[in-house]
Amino acid sequence: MSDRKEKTFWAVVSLSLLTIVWFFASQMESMKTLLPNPVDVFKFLVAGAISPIGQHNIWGHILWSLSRVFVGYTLAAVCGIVIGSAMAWTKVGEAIIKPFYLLLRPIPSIAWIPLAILWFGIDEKSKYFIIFIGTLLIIMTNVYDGVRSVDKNLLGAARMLGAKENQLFFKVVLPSAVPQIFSGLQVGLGAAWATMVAAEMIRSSEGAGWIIIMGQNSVNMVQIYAGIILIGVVGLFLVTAMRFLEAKLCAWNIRGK
Amino acid sequence: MKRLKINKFRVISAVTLCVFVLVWYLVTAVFGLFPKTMLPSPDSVFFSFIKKLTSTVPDGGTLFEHIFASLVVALTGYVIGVGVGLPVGISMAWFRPVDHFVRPVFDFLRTIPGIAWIPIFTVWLGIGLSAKAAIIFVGVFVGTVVNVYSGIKQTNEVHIWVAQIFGASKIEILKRVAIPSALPYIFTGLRVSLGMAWLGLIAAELLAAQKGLGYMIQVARNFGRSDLVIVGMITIGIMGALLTLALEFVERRVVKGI
Amino acid sequence: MKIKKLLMVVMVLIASTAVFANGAKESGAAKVDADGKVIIRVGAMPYYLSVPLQVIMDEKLDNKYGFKLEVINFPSGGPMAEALGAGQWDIGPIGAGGMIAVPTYNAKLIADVEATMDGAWIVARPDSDIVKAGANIKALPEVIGSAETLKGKTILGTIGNISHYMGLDYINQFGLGMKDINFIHMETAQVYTSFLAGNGDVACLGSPSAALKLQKAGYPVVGGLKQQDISQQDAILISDNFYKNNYKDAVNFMKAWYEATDKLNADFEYEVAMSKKFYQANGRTDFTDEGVRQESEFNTYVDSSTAFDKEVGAWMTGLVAFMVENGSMDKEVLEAMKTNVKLDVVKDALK
Amino acid sequence: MFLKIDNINKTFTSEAGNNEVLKNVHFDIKENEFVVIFGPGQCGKSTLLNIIAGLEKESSGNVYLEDKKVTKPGPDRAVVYQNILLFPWLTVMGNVEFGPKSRGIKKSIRQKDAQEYIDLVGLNGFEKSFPVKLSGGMKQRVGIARAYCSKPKVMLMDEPFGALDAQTRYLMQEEVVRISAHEKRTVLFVTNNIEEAIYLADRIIVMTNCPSTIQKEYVIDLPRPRDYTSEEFLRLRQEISSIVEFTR
Repeated sequence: MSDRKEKTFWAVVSLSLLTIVWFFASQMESMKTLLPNPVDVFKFLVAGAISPIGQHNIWGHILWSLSRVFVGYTLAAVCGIVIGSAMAWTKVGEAIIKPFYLLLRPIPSIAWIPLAILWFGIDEKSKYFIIFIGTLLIIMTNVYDGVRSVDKNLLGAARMLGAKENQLFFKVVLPSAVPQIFSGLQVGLGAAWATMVAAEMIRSSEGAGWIIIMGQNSVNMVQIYAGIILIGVVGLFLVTAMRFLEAKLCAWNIRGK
Repeated sequence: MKRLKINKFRVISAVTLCVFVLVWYLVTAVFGLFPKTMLPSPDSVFFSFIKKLTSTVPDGGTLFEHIFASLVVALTGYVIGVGVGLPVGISMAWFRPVDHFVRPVFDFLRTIPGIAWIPIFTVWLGIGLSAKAAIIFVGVFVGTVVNVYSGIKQTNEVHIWVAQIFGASKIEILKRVAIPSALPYIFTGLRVSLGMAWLGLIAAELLAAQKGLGYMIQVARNFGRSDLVIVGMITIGIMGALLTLALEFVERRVVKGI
Repeated sequence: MKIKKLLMVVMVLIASTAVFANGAKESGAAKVDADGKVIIRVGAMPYYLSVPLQVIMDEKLDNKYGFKLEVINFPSGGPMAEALGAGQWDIGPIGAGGMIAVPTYNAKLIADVEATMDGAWIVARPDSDIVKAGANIKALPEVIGSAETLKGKTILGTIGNISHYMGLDYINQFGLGMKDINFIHMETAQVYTSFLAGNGDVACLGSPSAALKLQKAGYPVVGGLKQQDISQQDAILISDNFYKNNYKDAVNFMKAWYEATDKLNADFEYEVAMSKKFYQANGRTDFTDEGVRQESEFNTYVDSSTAFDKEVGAWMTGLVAFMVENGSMDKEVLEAMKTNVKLDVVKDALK
Repeated sequence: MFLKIDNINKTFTSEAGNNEVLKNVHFDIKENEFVVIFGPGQCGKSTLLNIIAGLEKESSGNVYLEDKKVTKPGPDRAVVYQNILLFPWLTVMGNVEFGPKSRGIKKSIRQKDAQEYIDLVGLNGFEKSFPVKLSGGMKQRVGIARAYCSKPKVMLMDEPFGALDAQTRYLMQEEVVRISAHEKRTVLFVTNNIEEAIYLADRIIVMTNCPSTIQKEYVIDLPRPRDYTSEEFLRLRQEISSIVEFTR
């Protein structure tokens, strides 16, 4: 417990130090246009928590963004694990999936926006697709590495104990790949949240990404910085929640925190 | 027997690709399930790819000019990102006070995507190469620090104790024990960050552009040229894969011993 | 082993067709709502050109003319045109983004939205030599700058929309071309932020609200659609599918549209109130009272009386011709412009 | 004959050249006999065991178990490894019941069985804990319990106590004697520790260095439990170690 207390303590110290530095920097004449005053930004956030920005207050925006991330992310996690293991475990699966994987991997999710609009229209479906495609490839990579790096001796031990070939995957390979899969889910979640801003560039009238884009449309630097802080805080929350979940589920893992 | 086996799987991959293109062709050109603008047929994509090698319609640049411009932006951001990321990652992992102060800020900034920085970097760095490279820098910096940090943290305690027994100072241990043993992780970091550099390309070119693959896709989109959009995406995919292969080639040459 | 391989290939086949099929365009006639009224999906943007939709909603003109109005909002012309290509909306007012919808997606241009339109301007920096060069073109007194002061300068704009057309027409007035200047492409909002942050010498702004703000911030207007006598006229587009299957409903819509524009042109205060209400409802937080009043002063709608005063679609055709000449679009596109301008819907609506 | 090792040869071929490991190894084992394969260093003993377990392919020769040729791993030959190889994500109970579970034995029966072997190896009360929480000795006990629980005909133990400290090693040797008295099973025990060999074995097969072949066999009929310091034990120890050429 003390480790987590210590971590939050240092987090508070360093983030408040950063805000103080930011405050003095924003007072300097030269930085006037570059940096809004942090007090205004936090005031904007507090105001946004009560009265709506556009149609929702910031909680509404966050919920909207989380709903998009949730759908896109869960789809990507399920498909990522299935396709990733098929690619890693069966030679034929690898031969079929790997060429597409190598080609799609380097393509940033924003590049999919034009096609997403044409295929899935302009509402939530295209946003789900953008987040899905961005996260799928990241999770697939970790699942592939996890399944590939299973300890061959463990397979030998399982065979020796009478496990048949078709049982091996679910009884040995998948469980031993769980830590790697989890780190993939963690990185994937961070990426899904970051991709959500790209998705909200298609057309949105709500969401954390929308706040920034609206801020930019009206060159309201305070709103832009508020949007960024919002995304950073919620993103941090998601990643830590995931790490907490991993500590719970992977208790058996030597790498446990 | 081994040689035959590899070819067999190569064949399957080739067959799958052909089947995919065939399905794509059937669905678009033959059955006409989709209007040309929604999903162009593979042959129209291929012809506009060939045409784009020389013509500058509609964005004022040939495909090679766009590839070159994108490489310049991506690699500048990559070099700076790694150059800053390595020392920060190492010091974060090795010196406790640095970890205490830098890590929380790092974790906070980590989930903020490149695009969100566009308005801020425009104001700070203008609309030239430095601003675009800064967008790439964000992704690369995160990728490098994460991998280098875990690399240094993985250093085996026993090696550290042995060095301490020989009276090595904390800095010497870092130089002669921690960093060498973290080399594989550092290289993973370099590879991951190269991917991140390329992934940040479109966001960087959203800030401002006259040439570049991201720019080409944006303009193609404005003119309803979905065939050019697909050409742009495939080029990004191929270039990204080539970049990673090139780095793996370099890595194999350099990391002989480990 | 053989079956496994076959299975894998079949799986890929199904997966890829499923992905493509999922997005298949919704073709066929428009949907009908509970009490038998046709739902017309109208594309809109939170700007002057779409304010009549607010009137239709408030005055319940859609019920009056036997259809149900569903407004689908877009941030700018580009995504709106794409969405038409993807069959996401049926009819609606659109700006320069429409130039690709008509030739590429075979959409029909049936009417113009504004009689006169201003607000798309080009601004420069107050202390720059461009402004000092003053007006040099007799026919266009409000166009400021000169060939020498503009040569080699950096111009910010969005290639593929109104700002690109306006910007290049502006330098053409001084005999300069794309090669003589440094045209940097970025999205509209980014043009605005970059210029304010001190980048670039000249900014071409397609969106009226951004242009107004820059003018108020002290940046002199050196050109614009009205100033360069290429005054913009947004147009009402109708998707090929809706035109074929729901012609009657399109006529009803235009009846409601003209009743709304008649009311807006008749009462200035009403127009200002309706504009503000429409912008607020669609999430715009950047407009001011004074800005909206100025906007209503500059612009007037084409209403039932002035429907055929000017050649319908003339401005859009001019824009496409410019793009063809500038090498951004292929020649056949001009052909499509001629055949896709249809006046029958408006004729039936105003009978 | 229960287990027949018929003229086994094994050569590992790699880019660095061929490395002959086993040369015409030939011996028979009677049912429920505790045989120790003893030899210096790390050469061939584990490979022989893996061949019998079916995890390695022999270059030539055959292995017959109850006159049936052995080709691939199976539950009739259980292996206890030096590095134990427990399934880290399964609890102690999960590991021990892994064999029967893969063979589809009903939950109630296999868990009763597993509990019996867990008690036999003295790990009662640790059923729910994960391997990462257990000590070396305890993990090895789970390895043994897991092997027994899959009801093998032959127990193959590949230097199981090689990684344990001296005290735990003596303790585990006594445990093995106690368990094999209770659970009559044919055991093939590989070790390079001379005292362990004499303490445990009904019969010791001494193997030469690389490429290893059978050097000599000793039948040990000392009464159990054997005493390391007894004069007969020390004589045997002296004799066997004299014939074995330890690589300098």
